[in-house]
Amino acid sequence: MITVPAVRFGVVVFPGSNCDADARHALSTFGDADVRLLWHKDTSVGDVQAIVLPGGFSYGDYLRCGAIARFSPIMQAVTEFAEAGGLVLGICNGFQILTEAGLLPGALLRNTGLKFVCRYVNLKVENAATPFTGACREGDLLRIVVKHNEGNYTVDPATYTKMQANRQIVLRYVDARGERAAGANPNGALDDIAGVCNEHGNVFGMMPHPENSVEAELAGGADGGKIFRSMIDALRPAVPA
Amino acid sequence: MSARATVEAAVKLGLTAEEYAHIREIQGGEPTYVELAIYSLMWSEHCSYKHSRPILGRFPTSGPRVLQGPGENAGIIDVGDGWAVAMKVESHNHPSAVEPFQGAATGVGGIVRDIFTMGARPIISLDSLRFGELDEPRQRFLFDGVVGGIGFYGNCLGVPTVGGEVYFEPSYAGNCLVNAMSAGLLRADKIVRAKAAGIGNKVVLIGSKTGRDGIGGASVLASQEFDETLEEKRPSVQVGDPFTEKKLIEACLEMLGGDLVVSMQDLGAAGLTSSSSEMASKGHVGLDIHADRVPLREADMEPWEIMISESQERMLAIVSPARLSDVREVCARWDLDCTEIGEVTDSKMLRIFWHGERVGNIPARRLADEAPVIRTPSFKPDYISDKPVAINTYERPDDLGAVLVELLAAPNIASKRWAYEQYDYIVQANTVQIPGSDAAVLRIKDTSRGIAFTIDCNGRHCYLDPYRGAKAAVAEAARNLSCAGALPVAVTDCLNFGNPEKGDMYWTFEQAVEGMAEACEALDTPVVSGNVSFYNESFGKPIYPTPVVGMLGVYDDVSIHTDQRFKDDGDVILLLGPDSAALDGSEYQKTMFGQVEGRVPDVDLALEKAVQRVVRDGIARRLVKSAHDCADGGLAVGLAECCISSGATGGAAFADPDRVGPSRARFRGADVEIKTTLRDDVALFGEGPSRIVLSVAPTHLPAFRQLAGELPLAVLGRVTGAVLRCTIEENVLIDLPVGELSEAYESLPDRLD
Amino acid sequence: MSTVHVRVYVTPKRGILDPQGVTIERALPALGFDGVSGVRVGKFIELDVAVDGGSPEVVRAEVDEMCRKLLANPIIEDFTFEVDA
Amino acid sequence: MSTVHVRVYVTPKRGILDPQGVTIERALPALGFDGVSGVRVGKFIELDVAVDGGSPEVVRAEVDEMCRKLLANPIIEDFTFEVDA
Ligand SMILES: Nc1ncnc2c1ncn2[C@@H]1O[C@H](COP(=O)(O)OP(=O)(O)O)[C@@H](O)[C@H]1O
Ligand SMILES: [Mg+2]
Repeated sequence: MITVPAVRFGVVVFPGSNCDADARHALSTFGDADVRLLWHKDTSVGDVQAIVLPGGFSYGDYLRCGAIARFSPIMQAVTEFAEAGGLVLGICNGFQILTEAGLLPGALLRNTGLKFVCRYVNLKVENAATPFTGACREGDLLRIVVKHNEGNYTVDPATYTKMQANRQIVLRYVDARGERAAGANPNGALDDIAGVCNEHGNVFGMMPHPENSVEAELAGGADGGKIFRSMIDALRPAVPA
Repeated sequence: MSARATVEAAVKLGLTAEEYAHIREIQGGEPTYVELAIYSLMWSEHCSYKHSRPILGRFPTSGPRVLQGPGENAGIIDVGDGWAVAMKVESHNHPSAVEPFQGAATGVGGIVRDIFTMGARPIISLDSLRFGELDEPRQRFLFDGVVGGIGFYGNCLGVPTVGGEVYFEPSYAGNCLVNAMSAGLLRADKIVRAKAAGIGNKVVLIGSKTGRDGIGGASVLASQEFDETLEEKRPSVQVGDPFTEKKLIEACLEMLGGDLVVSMQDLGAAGLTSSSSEMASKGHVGLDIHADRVPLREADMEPWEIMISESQERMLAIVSPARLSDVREVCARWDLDCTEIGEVTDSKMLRIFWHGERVGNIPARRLADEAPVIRTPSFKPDYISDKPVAINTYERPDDLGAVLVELLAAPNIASKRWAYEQYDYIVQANTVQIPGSDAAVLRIKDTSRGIAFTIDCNGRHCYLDPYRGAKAAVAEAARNLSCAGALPVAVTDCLNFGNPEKGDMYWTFEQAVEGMAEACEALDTPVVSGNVSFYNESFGKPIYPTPVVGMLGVYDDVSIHTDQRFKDDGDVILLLGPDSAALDGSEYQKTMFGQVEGRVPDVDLALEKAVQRVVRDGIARRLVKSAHDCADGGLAVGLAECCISSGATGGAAFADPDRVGPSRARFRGADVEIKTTLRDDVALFGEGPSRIVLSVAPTHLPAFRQLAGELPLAVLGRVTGAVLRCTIEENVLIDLPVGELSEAYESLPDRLD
Repeated sequence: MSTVHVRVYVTPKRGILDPQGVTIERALPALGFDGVSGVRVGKFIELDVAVDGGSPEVVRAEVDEMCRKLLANPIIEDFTFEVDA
Repeated sequence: MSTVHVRVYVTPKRGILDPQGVTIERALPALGFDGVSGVRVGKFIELDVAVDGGSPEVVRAEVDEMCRKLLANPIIEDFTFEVDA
């Protein structure tokens, strides 16, 4: 029997992260993933194969979400890891940190409703050819919870044009039929954008929380598991037939 | 320290002349000002429970699962497999009335500290809120601010807020109620108690710097004419810093888990004073506190201010000298201030020092545990009636369908989605049942077990009859848990009342405690923690007596739970419980007739217990597919809620009506026929205890009937279509699409713009 | 109809905890900025008010009321404002 | 060691949606304030910087860098600042 080694994930813990344990727990439900926590004061990411920047309120979201966290020592290492092609997933606050750090284009503004919003959204997979969505088909719907105050994605028009051409819009908020619709977008994000990747496709940020959506018996359902499945599959050496 | 601690000064601090004499006697002469300030806080109603202590003794507080009853920061219940749950509810009414956002936020912060102080990781919060009517802009402002503050704090902490309740009644207009409940999970053999021990051990203050926040929040220091700098010394509103609290949770649990500290206590009301004197008193030791070592936010603070400041996000730890450097290391890692401010002594005295000079010296036990007790002579208020209102006093409305729509849209019944969608109810990956059903359900990771929570009180019923109303609150809380399939096991309570110095008010308090105590005894749910909030009055008018009941339920196997949603066409709808419902005290009486009067029904505790057992057994044997407590709005509203919440997509996991897309088509309707001896409108909208609407697959009906035995059980009809139709004696009284009902039920936001 | 430009400065009241300020100040040295103290974070609000022939005093009074009622929370915040000439 | 007081004004960039400004502007008429337009909500940050014998230019350069790197996000915000004499 040939055993394929588990994929090594690092989950970064910033002061104020509060979905770090959830991300670790979610990954631990996959038999072929190993997880370790990376401390924000660390200067190296070690030998991990993928990094998750978790949700939460790093530094209380004070000043701007992600603004202080992005200066953490670990972020220098994460940047180098990303530039070398490593997979980096930013969830919610992690997404905000990635935009603040310049690893993803755009920025996340206050929700148009000016309120924190926790609810289920339907997400359409717009691009299934990324390492984060490979386990999905294009047009698939994922039902996952969002919970944030600042998820209103914005980017300048010139960059947006390039992003579209480059298929960097990976997830959009849609209705239960998979259609773009008023009311489907919980935060006012530009063109219903819920998740984007960088030009090379190895850095991905999304506002909804896949780590709260890996176990069917819980309220969060299991649709989010596809994001982690995709990452694991992308990193596992092909199993010999 | 210019001021003298005279009897005049004492009275200004809220003490009575007798109390002052008592203090002189304990101190052997005139106290110092620091001592007087400390006594005034510790002997305030809020800290000493002087009006409530003798009455609270009535509660049952022990049982096979109780690991810690009242008297610590939180009560603790054994939930199996070596796991335990710490739980507590607390009021933050007055701060929220002043500044709703920060008041509510710091209320959450305080209750969460009570939980992790015990060594438990906070895993859930619930909120019980009461305001005046929403047509007043001030009440909308309060509601908006309070919900925003609860979300702001809890969301940042990463503690899910998974349940609560909100009521709007004129009696709360001048005095809103904001009760925050929290619970945490810990190993049963790792309970930490707030007891100082080990002569020579160090007293360490961890967390935020100390400012003038809420000085005298628990007494009347604010109105003290101290000197000409009064303006600058005015107490500040407490501002919450959830980021610091999140770091405190992690650092404290790390220190407690690693046995780095001997014990721990949070700084709540009366700040350093109460935490240090309680720790000393519990441990039968003394504490020396060097007030000048406390890190300050404002440099010019005086020792008495430092001792009673209520600055948030601070913890006091007792640490052995050998562990001090480890404790410092953990705090440094979490960027938290950590300051050694004193030491444990064998003197049994709380001694306060200021740059080496002793400025206070008080016997800890007498200060913390021997505050005077007051029992107000009580009498029954005139308004209480022992006769139900004659039914023909109220004319039956013609269109009962329209009544149902109006009741569903009434703020007390309408969906509170607007509020709970501002709360992260899913963080920590334990949430099995989100808000919107009878109880919040969580799993316990790495076990098959689960726990359920609810928080309940019908203040209107308690107003009409505090004994019956309080009893009903316990029964309803237990019923909510049973409807979710959980076994109710323990209570935490928050008793919100008016001025206890008034005899009629005191009577309502005594009655409520008696009612709660009887129900808790009968239902085997001991009271393990709680809080009393008196003086909830404005312009001499008290709130409704509001004894809020927070309850914990347990599952051996959490996969055996259910919710209120009708699931499948053809399922049989049943009403378990008596055909008795009252108009008095109902939402129907208030909304349609503008009255709150009469006599509310009494709970038959034996029947209640039996009904709940049958529902739980039915769920455990997988006979019951949905169960819902018939409470506010009566049977018709209960049925409508089962239909409305069926509009979910996906499996049980998604108990969340999708407001986008075509999923409304999936609403389940119901066709029911009610056999009753009551007038038809009362049968539909009257309220009474011990009644549960449930659904079973037709093939399971005989088995369920057998389970119910002699208990009243009525077959009402079937789950079918997308319309709710209710018939009584061949008159179709309600015949409305569930979509329309849902619209009314979801209309709360329309009232908030 | 002509308008005047107004700048409103909202600051945390003296003595009131400013968690944002405290957190930023704590973080700055690690980001390479030393010697910074007394950080306080408030709001800066700009708006245009129609004058409609009203005197400057009228506009100032209106802005003052607006600050009290909506733009600042007088329980925990102070404010000042400037009205362009 | 002496310090200088610095006031930083961070404003939403032109063309960037300012949900808070929009909401305030919409709320004003209901409160009886008409004729208010162009509401933009930004931040007002005050701090003290140690001068350490550095020239005013040095301090200005340092504050400028702090704003660029941390206090404002250039994608969505502009900033200006004043250094007390
Ligand atoms: N303030 C609140 N916070 C969170 N959840 C709430 C709040 N108010 C109501 N809910 C949720 O809405 C649902 C219905 O509330 P309620 O009608 O009071 O329930 P019940 O009558 O079953 O006690 C419950 O799931 C409850 O937890
Ligand atoms: Mg209710």
